[in-house]
Amino acid sequence: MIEYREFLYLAVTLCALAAVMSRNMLTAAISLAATSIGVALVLFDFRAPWAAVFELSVCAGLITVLFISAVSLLRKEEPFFAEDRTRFRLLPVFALIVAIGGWIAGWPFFEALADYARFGARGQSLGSMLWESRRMDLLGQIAMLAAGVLVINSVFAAKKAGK
Amino acid sequence: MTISLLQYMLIPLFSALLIPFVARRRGKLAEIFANVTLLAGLINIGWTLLSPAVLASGFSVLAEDGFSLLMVLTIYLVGLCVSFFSASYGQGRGVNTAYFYPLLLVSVAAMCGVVTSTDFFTLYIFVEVLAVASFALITSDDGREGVEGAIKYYLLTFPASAAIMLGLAVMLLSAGTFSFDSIRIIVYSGASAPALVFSLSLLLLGFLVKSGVVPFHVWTPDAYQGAYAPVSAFLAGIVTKISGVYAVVRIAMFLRLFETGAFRLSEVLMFLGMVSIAVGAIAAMKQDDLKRMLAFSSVSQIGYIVLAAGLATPLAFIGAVFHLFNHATFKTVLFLNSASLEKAAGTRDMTRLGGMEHPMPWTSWTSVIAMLSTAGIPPLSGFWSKLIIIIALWDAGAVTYAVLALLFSALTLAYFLIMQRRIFFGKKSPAAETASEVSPALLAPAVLMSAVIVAAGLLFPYFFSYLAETIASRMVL
Amino acid sequence: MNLLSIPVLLPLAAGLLILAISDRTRWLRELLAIGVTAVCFLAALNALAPALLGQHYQLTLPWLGGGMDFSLKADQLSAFLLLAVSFFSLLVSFYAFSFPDKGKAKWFYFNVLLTQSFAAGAALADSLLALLFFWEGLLVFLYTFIALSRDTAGSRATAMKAFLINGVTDLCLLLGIGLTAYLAGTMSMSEISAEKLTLNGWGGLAYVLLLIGALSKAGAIPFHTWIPDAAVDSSAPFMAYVPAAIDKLLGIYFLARISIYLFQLNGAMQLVLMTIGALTIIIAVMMAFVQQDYKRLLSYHAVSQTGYMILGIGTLNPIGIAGGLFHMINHASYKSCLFMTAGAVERQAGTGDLGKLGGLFRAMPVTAVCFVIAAAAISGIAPFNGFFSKELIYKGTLETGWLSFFIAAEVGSLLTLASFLKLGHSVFFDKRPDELKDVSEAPFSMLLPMLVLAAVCVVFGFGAAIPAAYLIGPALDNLSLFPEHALSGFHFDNLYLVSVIVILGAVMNHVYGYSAARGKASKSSDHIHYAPVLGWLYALAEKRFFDPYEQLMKRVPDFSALLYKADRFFDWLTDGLPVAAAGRLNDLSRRFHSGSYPAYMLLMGLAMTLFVLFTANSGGIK
Amino acid sequence: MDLVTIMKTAVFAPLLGAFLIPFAARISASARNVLAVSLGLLTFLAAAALLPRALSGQVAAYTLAFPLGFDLTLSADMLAVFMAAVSSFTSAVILVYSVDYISHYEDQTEYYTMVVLFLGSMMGLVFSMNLVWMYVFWELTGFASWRLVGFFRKDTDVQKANKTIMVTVFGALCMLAGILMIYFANGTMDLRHLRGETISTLAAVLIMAGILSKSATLPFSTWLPDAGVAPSTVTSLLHAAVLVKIGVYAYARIFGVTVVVAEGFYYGVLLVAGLSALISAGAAMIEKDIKRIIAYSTVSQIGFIFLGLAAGGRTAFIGGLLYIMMHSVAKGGLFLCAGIVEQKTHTKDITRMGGLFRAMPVTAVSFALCSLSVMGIPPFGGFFSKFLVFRGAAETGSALVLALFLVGAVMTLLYLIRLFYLVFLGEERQDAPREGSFTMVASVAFLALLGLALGAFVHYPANYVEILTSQIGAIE
Repeated sequence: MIEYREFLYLAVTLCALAAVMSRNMLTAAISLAATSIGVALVLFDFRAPWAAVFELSVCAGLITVLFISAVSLLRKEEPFFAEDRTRFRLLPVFALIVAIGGWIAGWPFFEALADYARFGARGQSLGSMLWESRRMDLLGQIAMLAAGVLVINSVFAAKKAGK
Repeated sequence: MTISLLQYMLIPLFSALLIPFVARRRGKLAEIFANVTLLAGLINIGWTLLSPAVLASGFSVLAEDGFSLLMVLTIYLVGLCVSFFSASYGQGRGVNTAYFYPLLLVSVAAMCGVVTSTDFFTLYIFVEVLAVASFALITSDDGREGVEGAIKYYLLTFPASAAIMLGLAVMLLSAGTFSFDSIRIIVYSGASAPALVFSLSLLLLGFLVKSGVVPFHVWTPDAYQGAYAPVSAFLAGIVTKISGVYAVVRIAMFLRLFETGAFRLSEVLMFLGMVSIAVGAIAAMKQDDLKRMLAFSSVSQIGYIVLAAGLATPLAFIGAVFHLFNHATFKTVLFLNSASLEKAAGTRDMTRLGGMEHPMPWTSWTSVIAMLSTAGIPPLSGFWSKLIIIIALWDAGAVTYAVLALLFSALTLAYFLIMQRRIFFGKKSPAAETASEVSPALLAPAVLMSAVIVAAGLLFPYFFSYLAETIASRMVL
Repeated sequence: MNLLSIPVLLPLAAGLLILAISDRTRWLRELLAIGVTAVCFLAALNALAPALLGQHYQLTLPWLGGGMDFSLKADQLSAFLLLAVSFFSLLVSFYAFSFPDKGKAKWFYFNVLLTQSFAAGAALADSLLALLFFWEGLLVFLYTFIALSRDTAGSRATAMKAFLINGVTDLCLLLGIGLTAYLAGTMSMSEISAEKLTLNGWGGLAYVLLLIGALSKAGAIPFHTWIPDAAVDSSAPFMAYVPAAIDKLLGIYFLARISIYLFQLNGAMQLVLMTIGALTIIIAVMMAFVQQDYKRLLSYHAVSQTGYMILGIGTLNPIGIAGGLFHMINHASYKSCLFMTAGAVERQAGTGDLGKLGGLFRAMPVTAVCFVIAAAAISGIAPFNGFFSKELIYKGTLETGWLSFFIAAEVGSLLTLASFLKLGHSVFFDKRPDELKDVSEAPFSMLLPMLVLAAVCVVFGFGAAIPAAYLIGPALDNLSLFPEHALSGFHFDNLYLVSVIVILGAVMNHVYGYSAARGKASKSSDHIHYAPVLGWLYALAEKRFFDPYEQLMKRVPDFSALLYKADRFFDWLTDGLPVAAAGRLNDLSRRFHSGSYPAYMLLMGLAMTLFVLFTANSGGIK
Repeated sequence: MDLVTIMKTAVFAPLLGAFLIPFAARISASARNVLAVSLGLLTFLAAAALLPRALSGQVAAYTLAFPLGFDLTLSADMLAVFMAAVSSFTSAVILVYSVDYISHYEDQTEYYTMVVLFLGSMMGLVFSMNLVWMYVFWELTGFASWRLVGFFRKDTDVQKANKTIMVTVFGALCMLAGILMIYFANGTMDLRHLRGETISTLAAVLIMAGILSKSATLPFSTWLPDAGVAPSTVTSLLHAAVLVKIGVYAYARIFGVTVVVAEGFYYGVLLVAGLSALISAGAAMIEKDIKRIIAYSTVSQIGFIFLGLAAGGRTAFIGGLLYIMMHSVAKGGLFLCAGIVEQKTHTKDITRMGGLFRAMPVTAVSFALCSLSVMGIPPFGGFFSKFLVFRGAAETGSALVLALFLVGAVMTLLYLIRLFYLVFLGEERQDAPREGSFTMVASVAFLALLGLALGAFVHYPANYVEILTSQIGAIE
């Protein structure tokens, strides 16, 4: 299981980096959503199903959709302008330094976390958790997705029509 | 969520997802699809509420929550009006019907979700879905204004989401649950933790922002003004009511918060309600843009609802819910008429209008009915709801508020009279010379709604017994 | 059909009928009017006869309810008055038969008949409300009478003046009757007289208000000013009928009613009444003395003579009151007669200006004789009727102990005679101007009423006992008037001597004035007219400086403007102020709704912070 | 027909029939006119049919249950029937007159609808025994008059119309507050249950604010002259003869025969009414617009009606009620005369008129007769009401009140004479206009003679009103 968890950490980090560094706002937003999903999984792993659910609902679903729609609006509104992104290129380096430092200093902490994870794994699965107690939220998520898709389509369609 | 009400949410959602596939190239089909869906829903809910068996029993056989039922009815009513209106209105305005109608349906579904949810988190989710959908709806036409309105709407209501999330977090920390029932039990047990009350106050704050209560109202005029015309009716008539006011009333109603601990919260709520009434009415007085004026009027009317919700007595809730319903009806009429006007005269700038009554008698008279109802002129519906609110205030000892609320009706009437004079009556403007009445399809929703206003006024006893039976009598634990 | 309904309803019906009669018929209207007034006169006689025996005709009909019935009652006083009213109506109808300058015959007779109807009603009314009804109803016909007698702006203005003066005082009367009825608890005068009201508090006010109504009708100062104007702007029959006869009759009748029957007066009120009487006598006669117009001169005398009646009744002793009432009927007879002579002269000579008249005795002997008799009567020369009534008044005045009023009355007499010397001299004697060469006597229809009235002056003089016994005495039967030698006919006493002195004085004055005016009789009053201080006062009076009506009418616009300002203030309060306030508030709110994001965000953030802080502090997190 | 059916006909026939008029207008203009006039006549007949029944002591009552004690209770007692008969009669006359008068204007359909609606609301108002329903009908009449004042649609007209409704609505809201105070203090809004109850002075003052605003009395008086300026004579007539009587009726109904208030309140009402009578009379003296003058005159006369109703005695109360009737007829006649004059001279400015007597004698005489009735000169009906009012005022024992009204009455004489003089006498200032059309002249002559007939046969209304006061039990 350790591989799976470490892979997860890595994926989350990468997605976060991508979100920050992406030149394309849409990609950035989608990366952010992916990050959120990853974090939700991590939280669930650490026996915090509530937090996971909310992370999933709010961050992965809602905020992403909001961002995407905002982005599409902005793009409809004005041409994307070039900006100085040099400082963003330094980010991976910065992240690497933090990761190494954390790995050295926080190993015991991660050990403890792993214990929690093992403990939590005996609890509900993410799916059953969602289904058992937050069934309505799922509907909400579906609606949210539908809205998101429609928004993007609607706004993009308008944009195309505008051109 | 009450399972029996789930259909009202699922069917439009399903329909919304279907339309882009089946009606991608045929805009007319999308319209028909949407209208049929909403009409079917409306008939269904209408039958549920008004079948002879139900009427005969004095509404006591209704198992569902009366507030939710009534709100679902309102949602469908306004939704149908707006969608029917848009069908004739949207031509030549670059509206992509294949997405417009689905978004409308999603909004309807989301609103149904809001009013049927039994837990704060779900409620919040649906509120956000609604926000997203309406955010896109605002920009439906190809004007630049819409985009601006949407951004304002988005930016200025964002703090609300933040407050609500914070509130939810604190609630989860302190109570460990989001469920209305559980929270209510906790509050009623008398052991309400200050943290729980605080979380509720944060939630309230968020919803107050969403409902556009003074001083959190600044986004409403700009958003309503900028939105695509039929959408502003939708927005003002129902969306902000459901996403903000409904939740405020719901919190006040289900939690009976103010009787137990946070009476100061109740005072704040009443105070803000009163301030809204005043500021909205005063600000509406001299606006030149019709929609902007109506937006301020909305702020003012919401004040009444919030005032009543803050009072939180059974009678006050009856008044608040009734006024919520009434407000949805008359504000829809007024906004739809503003759209008709814009279509017919090419402007909604009141300085350039005048004498529009001659070319547009139907629009004029439906506006008169709606405005009189808003101003609380009997025997229209608005009069009864305001009267109940005022009586409730008086009964509870808040005589100052009652009298102020009463007198501000005069101000409401004042600005509407000014509006009516500048647009419909008064000297014939050049715009009035060329304009002609809009098509019957555009008039139908306004006429229908006006009929509802009159009917609700005349059939007030039924309304009252419905609300008393399903809300007031079931409120007591 | 009750007898009492005849004098009220018959003229009313006839008056309306006259309006319907075609203009093409000749004499029909006139004959109808004369016939109707004659019938009424007979009815009045019929009403008087049983009254003298103590049996009163009564007519009571349900009216407003609540004790407010319509009731007529011919008691002695009312029957007496009814007789007088009918008598003068008959005479005037006859007189006007061939009088040309009376306006359209249709309207003239309409007015005469309706005035008669209402005056008869007022005379007979027992209920105060009925009295007021008829009394105030006369206003309308007063207006139409004057306004329709000549088609000039002047007559309309005078009509308005008469209407307003009487209208206002009638309102006072209305209020007074309201108060009286409230205080007495009944409207019936016979019931009130059974238990008289006193002048304490509200009673005093009520009496004063009633008094105003009565005095105004009688034409006492200061309510008299329309009469001289009407003399110029209206016809002689009107003057002979309304101001000279009907108005005096009703006014003094009502004054007697309230002062004797309805209220228990006190010394202060006595003094007030006598002062008003004396002032009226002096001021009006002073004005009369200097007039240059036949009818205008007479009209001032009509006012002046009212003073005697008020003075008489004001004495509050039986002699004085009897004198007042006697003078009332006498005055009506000789003043009507005088106005009729004025009308005759005007008709025949074409003018009433004293400066243009003269020497008409030869041309109009009958008229002149009537004039002389009536003038002697008004001047109080024995043995004509005026002498006896004035004598009673003098006696009554002396009995009160106020010598000054007696002197004032005598001075009035002196000036009255002096002015009639001037009038008679300049009209009938003096030189006849060339323009008046062809003047002939007036027609029979005009002479007859004059002769009748002159005869009345004589009969009531030599036979003063007749009216005293059958009219005045019974009318005052509750005052225990008899035996009283003053009422028993001609006799000598000290008062007779005084009157001789007065006559001498007047003659001397006239002789002096005539010589001072160098043989111009019409200017024989100039020595007083242009005397140092008097000249200035007369000039002011001619400019209507002392006319309360004119003075008040000048103030009305200012007063109204003041009220209008108040009205505008309330308009501002209900219209301007709210609009301005709303505008101000709206400007304020606009400043907040500027559309600027940072400002909005700031506001919202601030508000949210405050909200959180407030709710957190109270019932929130501790 | 039984009593309740007749009463319901009187109320609901015009109230619901008004909304049929637009549909009738779709058929033809004459169908609409016929419908409107027959509704007016039907209402009058129904009200008149109630008169003898009410006189014989029958009281119809009908209740439609509403929650919270808002029951719609209609009851035809003598006072209600009296008022209904008077106002429906005037309205019927207006409707008949309108057919000719209004025929060349736009928006006739709206006009008829509103007049009939007004009539229906008025009927509802007089018959309803529940304060809240009185308020409801009250506002409905306000709405109808708003449309009627703004009939000509010019900016100024509409502004005046807005002023009209704003002032009356503001007053009505105050009244509603007062009604609520009664509701909470006494637990009912049903006037039959409130009989003899004492209400607080504040509640009375609040209700009074509504009454004063509706009946155009100080300090809310100026909307009436303003409203009289803009529209046709007919709406002016409707206002002067019917609308302002609503307030007076409400006073009679609430304070006259139902509740008891502290002494000082009545005195205050008398003072306000007296000032109103005086100040408006002064304004009528200054104004130059013929309709404004008559409107101010109305304001002033309303003061006298209040004097009668508030003086506190039975006589005065009878006088006040009679005053309502007499004033309706006389003031109606005056307004119609003004309408003819305005139509024929094309101006409302009296300084530009003069000498019209020669040109329009019938109008002039009718005007004079109606003026005399307003002045209260016998033998016109106005005399009796004025006398009774003053007779009752004597009982108030306040010299100030008496003086105010006396001066007010004097001013009434002055301004009416001035008006008559300037318009019909005086020098002729323009080409002789012609007399008005036959129907117009006939209707003014009819009203003028009616004023006379009311004076001659005053026994009948007086008798009715007297029985009314003893049956309903007016305050002694």
